[in-house]
Amino acid sequence: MGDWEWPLILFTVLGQIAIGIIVMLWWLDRDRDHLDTQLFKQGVYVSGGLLILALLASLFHLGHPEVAYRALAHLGSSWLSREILLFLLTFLAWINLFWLSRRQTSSHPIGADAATITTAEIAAEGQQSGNRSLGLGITSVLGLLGIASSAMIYVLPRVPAWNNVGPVLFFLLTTGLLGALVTLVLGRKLLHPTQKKLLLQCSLGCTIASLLFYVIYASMLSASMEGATSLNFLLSSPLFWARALLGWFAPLLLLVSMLKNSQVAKTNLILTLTLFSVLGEVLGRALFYLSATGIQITALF
Amino acid sequence: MKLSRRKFLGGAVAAASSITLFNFNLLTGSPSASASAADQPSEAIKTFRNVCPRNCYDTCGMITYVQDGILKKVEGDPKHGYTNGKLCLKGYAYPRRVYSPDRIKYPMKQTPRGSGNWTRISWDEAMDTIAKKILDLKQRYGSTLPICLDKYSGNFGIVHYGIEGTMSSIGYTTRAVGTPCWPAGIDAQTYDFGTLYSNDPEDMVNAKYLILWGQNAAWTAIHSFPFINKARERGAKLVVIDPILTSTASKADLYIQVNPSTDGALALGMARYIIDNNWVDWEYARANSIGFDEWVDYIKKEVTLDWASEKTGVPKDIIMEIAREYATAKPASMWVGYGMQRHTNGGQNVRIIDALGVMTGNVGKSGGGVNYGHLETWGFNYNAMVNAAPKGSKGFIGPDGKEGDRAINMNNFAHDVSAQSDPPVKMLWLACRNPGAQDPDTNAIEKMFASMEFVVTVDSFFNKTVEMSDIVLPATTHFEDWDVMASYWHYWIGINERAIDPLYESKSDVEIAIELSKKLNALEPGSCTFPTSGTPEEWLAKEFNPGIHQMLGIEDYKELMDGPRKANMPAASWSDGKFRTPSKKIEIHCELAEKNGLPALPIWVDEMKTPEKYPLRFMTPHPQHALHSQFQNLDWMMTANPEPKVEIHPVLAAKYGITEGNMVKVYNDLGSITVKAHLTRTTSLNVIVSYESWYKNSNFNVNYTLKAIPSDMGKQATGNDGLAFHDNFVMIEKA
Amino acid sequence: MSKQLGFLHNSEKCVGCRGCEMACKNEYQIDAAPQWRKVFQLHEEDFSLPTRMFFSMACNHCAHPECLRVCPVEAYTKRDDGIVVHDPNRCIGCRLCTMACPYDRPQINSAKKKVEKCNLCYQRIDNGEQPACVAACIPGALELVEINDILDQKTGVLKTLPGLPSPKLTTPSIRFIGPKQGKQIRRD
Amino acid sequence: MTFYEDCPPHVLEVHSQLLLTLSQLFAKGGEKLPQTLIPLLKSCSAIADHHKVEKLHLTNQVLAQYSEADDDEYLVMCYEYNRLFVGPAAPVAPPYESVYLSPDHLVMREQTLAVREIYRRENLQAVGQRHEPDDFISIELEFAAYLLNRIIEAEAAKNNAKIQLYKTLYREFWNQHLGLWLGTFAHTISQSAKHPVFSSLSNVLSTLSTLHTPLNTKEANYETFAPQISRGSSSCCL
Repeated sequence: MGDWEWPLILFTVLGQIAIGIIVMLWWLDRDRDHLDTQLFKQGVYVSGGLLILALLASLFHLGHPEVAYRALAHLGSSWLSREILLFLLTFLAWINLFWLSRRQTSSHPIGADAATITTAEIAAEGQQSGNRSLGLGITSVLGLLGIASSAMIYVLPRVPAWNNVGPVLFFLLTTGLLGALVTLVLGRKLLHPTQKKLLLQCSLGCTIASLLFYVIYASMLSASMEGATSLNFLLSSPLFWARALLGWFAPLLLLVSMLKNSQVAKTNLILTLTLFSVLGEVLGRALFYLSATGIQITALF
Repeated sequence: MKLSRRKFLGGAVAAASSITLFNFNLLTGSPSASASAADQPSEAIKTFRNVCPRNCYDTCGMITYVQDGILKKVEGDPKHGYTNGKLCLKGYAYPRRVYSPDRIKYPMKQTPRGSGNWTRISWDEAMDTIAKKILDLKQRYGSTLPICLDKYSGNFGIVHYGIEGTMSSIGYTTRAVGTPCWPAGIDAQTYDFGTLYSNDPEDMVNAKYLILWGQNAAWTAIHSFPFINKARERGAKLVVIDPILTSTASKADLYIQVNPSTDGALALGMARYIIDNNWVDWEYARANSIGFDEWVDYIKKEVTLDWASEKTGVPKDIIMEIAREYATAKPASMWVGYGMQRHTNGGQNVRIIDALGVMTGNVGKSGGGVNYGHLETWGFNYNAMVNAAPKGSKGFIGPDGKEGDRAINMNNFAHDVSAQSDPPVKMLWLACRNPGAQDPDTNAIEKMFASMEFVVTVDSFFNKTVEMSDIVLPATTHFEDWDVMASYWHYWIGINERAIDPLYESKSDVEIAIELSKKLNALEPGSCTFPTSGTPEEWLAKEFNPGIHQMLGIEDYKELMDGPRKANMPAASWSDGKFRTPSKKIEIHCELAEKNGLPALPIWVDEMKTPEKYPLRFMTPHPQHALHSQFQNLDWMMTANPEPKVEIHPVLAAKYGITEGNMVKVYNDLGSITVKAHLTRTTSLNVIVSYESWYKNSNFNVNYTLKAIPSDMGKQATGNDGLAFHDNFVMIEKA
Repeated sequence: MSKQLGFLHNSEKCVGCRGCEMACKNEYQIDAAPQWRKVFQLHEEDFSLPTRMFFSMACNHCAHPECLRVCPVEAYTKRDDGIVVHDPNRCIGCRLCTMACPYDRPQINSAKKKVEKCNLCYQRIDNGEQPACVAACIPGALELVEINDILDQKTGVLKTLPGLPSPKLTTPSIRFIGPKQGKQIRRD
Repeated sequence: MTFYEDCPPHVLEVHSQLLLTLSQLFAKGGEKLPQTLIPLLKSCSAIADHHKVEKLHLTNQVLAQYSEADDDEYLVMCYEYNRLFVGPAAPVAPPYESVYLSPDHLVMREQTLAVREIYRRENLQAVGQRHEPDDFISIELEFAAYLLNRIIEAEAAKNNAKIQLYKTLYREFWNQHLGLWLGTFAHTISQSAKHPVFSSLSNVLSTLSTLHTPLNTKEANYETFAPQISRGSSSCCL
């Protein structure tokens, strides 16, 4: 059975939120002008802050963080090396975004008088938002690859609970879910209702997928002895049921009711929902590490 | 960061001048510091020859690697033909023993005893306190008899007999006499053959059939395995007879889980079947022994296979099988372990097994023998031991009218010390001995210690005995001593060099004796005869004599520094047929035994009955990670084997609602211990097993439940009967 | 790679004396906690009769070492003779190898915050000596061998024992001669 | 924050005195506390006055209170001293560097050899070399005091080269040895001390240790320390 790996939990969850935000911004930015510049800036800053926090947290996992740079040495076969590389590239791409966001003029309030905008401004803005979209896209792709690499680290033949598509799937779903919700929180005043709805739908999709895949994943686990041990651990752990409540059932109820009753704008609900989901995912990640049972020597002494 | 030394050091002169300016207390000018040495911070590795001095069959030759005066690692000595360059797990842990911060470092005094209030004292003060106490007792009681020595097997180095010498040199004292481990078997062989004398264990390779009887070599004599294996490769069958399915038994071709204490019945059953089939070596038996036919008659009259089978729990056909095989595979070897004689009929059982060996003509044969142990290679001078009592010393008048030391029973130490009244015992000197952990009835030991006026213990670690002492003196490890070691099993003798300087203020037992002698003589001239000079190596040199030289084929002890030597003796004991009994023959009928109140013949004597109240036999054999209370406290051992366990058969455990890992209380009238359960079918339904040991920071001690019940023999050769360690009965419950 | 060195463990001969375990610690003066080599006692129920049977295991110098694959700093290298060497100077203590090895042989030294493991005494092998554990094995149960088809075709040579992870995971360079049970006359 | 070695000579003198009184306290042991506690109190007061360390003032009050203790109280302190540092039971806080810094917590390890080598560079060696570990706290403290005195001498002689050399040597010795374990040692004492005097002693040691903090944080990590290990370890090891 694994340990309570705080540095890894923080690194993966925070990193995934950070990249999730960028992905969401990129998605919202797919049609020009749809992404509010203020939200872009905020998103980029928050994402960057989280990314830095995540990278710092990861250092605490190491026995010798002062030589963490060496982790880049084994790209040939180590997913950890690849993860670090991709996260560093993501960070570089983020610096580009940061630079873009510093240069971005404030966007106009929704419904501003179009006549006051000169053609030059339009051209400049078009250029800007083109760069922005490209920047967001590159960061998103690198980030998602980084997350996939993160997940691939855990795809170890020794650990049946991890040695499948599960880690990649769950890491990406966390990215989508928390990315969407945090973006929603950031843009609670800046997003169009339709955009909000989209983000909520995305969250709902991710949550449902997460629950469904988890059920399938759990049934897969029981196939191996070690997997079954993991499963037993999970089902008998109060943490797991807290995770299920916070991360699946409560958000599902909230999301369905919010979407049904068009309460997309209610800040309190958004905050509550995000808090639940973040807690649920953190617990889920903790359990991911805790429940890992490796194939091992079984002997008397 | 690296400094160039020459820049700021004008050499020794500059340093010397600086020393005059600064008042050093702990540092001093370094004579060795020269420019050339400065570039070579580390010395080359030096090797030394050592011998493990523990109470163990194997007495391994060791090579010790030392650099800069620090012991770096140990290895087996490849020149040692029995241990062949290999050590056991305990041997490899020695560096941890030497450099453990737990070691006792200085002489220390406890006030009051048992309080845990210790002050550090100088050697001078320690010796002064002890000497004054000795003189005070001598004055008060008119002799040194109130002083009692308990020394045994903590270090079997020959120079360590200086401990006995320490006592001899102050006068006549009270001595714990005997040996807890093996006396019943020693007497059995003494009655039968005149003494204990086993074949060279390397000769086991010539056996065609091998019975290990109550012997767990895998844990207690691991170096015998290559020889056993060699014999097996040559076709020998290995039979292990033991109440516990040990690691050794698990390797056997045939394992027999005999009822404890019924080994003699099994041997008699075998003898009966051998007689019935006339596989008896009549020629050998009649030519070499007396009383053989008398014994055969007894068997024909009294012993049946059905009886033997019922008694031992071994099916008849198995008794027949091993009887046939043992009698017809010539030669066949038996190794009688010390475990099987720790019963109230243990010595008698060994005598029966001896007779079985004689009956089949396996005694005196290469590849044969009834092998128990020997002391043939121990003919040293015991120079450090033999000191005349000071003039005018008053002694104890023994039953023979001779004046001398007062012997008390080591195996009932607590009781016997307390029982002395004329004069009473007032002071204990303990060295190479930890009765607090190893003696029976720990509660009684605690009480007895509490009644003493003064207790001195020499040891390296803070064990239960040190805990109950007034003064503790730090003992050197064998790496810090000069010594010579012989084995009671193999035929090799090795020298033990001083590989490193004694750590802290530790001293060897002889050095302690010298200090004490100086002090006593200063306080009262002539009060101690122990010599007050001689280097440790000189003391070692004095142990050798022409007999030892000849036995080893050397002219000087220094030749042993090139490697251990094997005694020049025939591979088979008794091959010359010159037995050392009064009759010069094997005494199947032994009048000496009869005189001592024992059966003259090796006939069946009933085992101890299981008391109704305590239906479970609690066996406490030797551990794997320790030798008695040595080794298990070291960090490597505490990692590898962190806690004691009691082995319980699953069916028995179920009866008491005990599952794996439960804490179990094991108790009887004497006391109790609480220990974790391990369920295993390696033991039987009415036997529970826990291995005796001293764990660091633990009061676990199997002897809290152990009564000082004597075994049937031991008095003749060792002064006192042994202990029936394995006739201990208890009850268990889930704690 | 020209060859693959490994261990041949004879459970028939091994009496679980743990000399190899301590000889390894003595050779390198390893701290108390890490056990580069460890003697395991097999479960009693894996045999027809109760017994004390053992195998001794250090790093298996696998043909497909997971430790080497996952290590981000290339602290692990595989020599031409197949020995998987861990270089503590490169190690950053990420512990991924301890998660990946099914035998739990790379172990974190919590004082040094680095992983350590058996390097098959390569410096002794290069000197023509036996590894410390093999040299110390009194019953001759542990051998240094070349793992190859010739060995695998010998009768009695096994690739695994009960209680061990499937060799398919990492192709460990260890072979066994299975424990053999004698006859037992028991009282239960 | 000023470093010890950069202080003016009269301050160095105060520090040197503290190191020496501590050295003497550990060298003479629990039995001689009546003689060693008062000098320690004096040098602690001097340090407290100079550095305005509040914690030390409180500590000094305790020390002052117990330095006037009667014989019985001193005996209690002696027992506690031996329980903590000497034995014969396994001591709680053995006063040897390698017990804290070597991963296996034994004496006579690489740290012992490393300090032996540093002493030797100064043409010095421990009086009890090969019997007593060279990294016994008293020896290390005395050596540190000696280095401070060399700085004072050099200052008096206005020998700049020597001043620099001894300052460097002092810093090196502190950062690689005393500074690395005094804090842990003090902590171990405070965790189990049953007598206020030893809590105070622990405070003095940790204050001594923290007065050097700026240096510690700069260099006292494993990596700077690792080469010491590999240099010190024997060739029979990897």
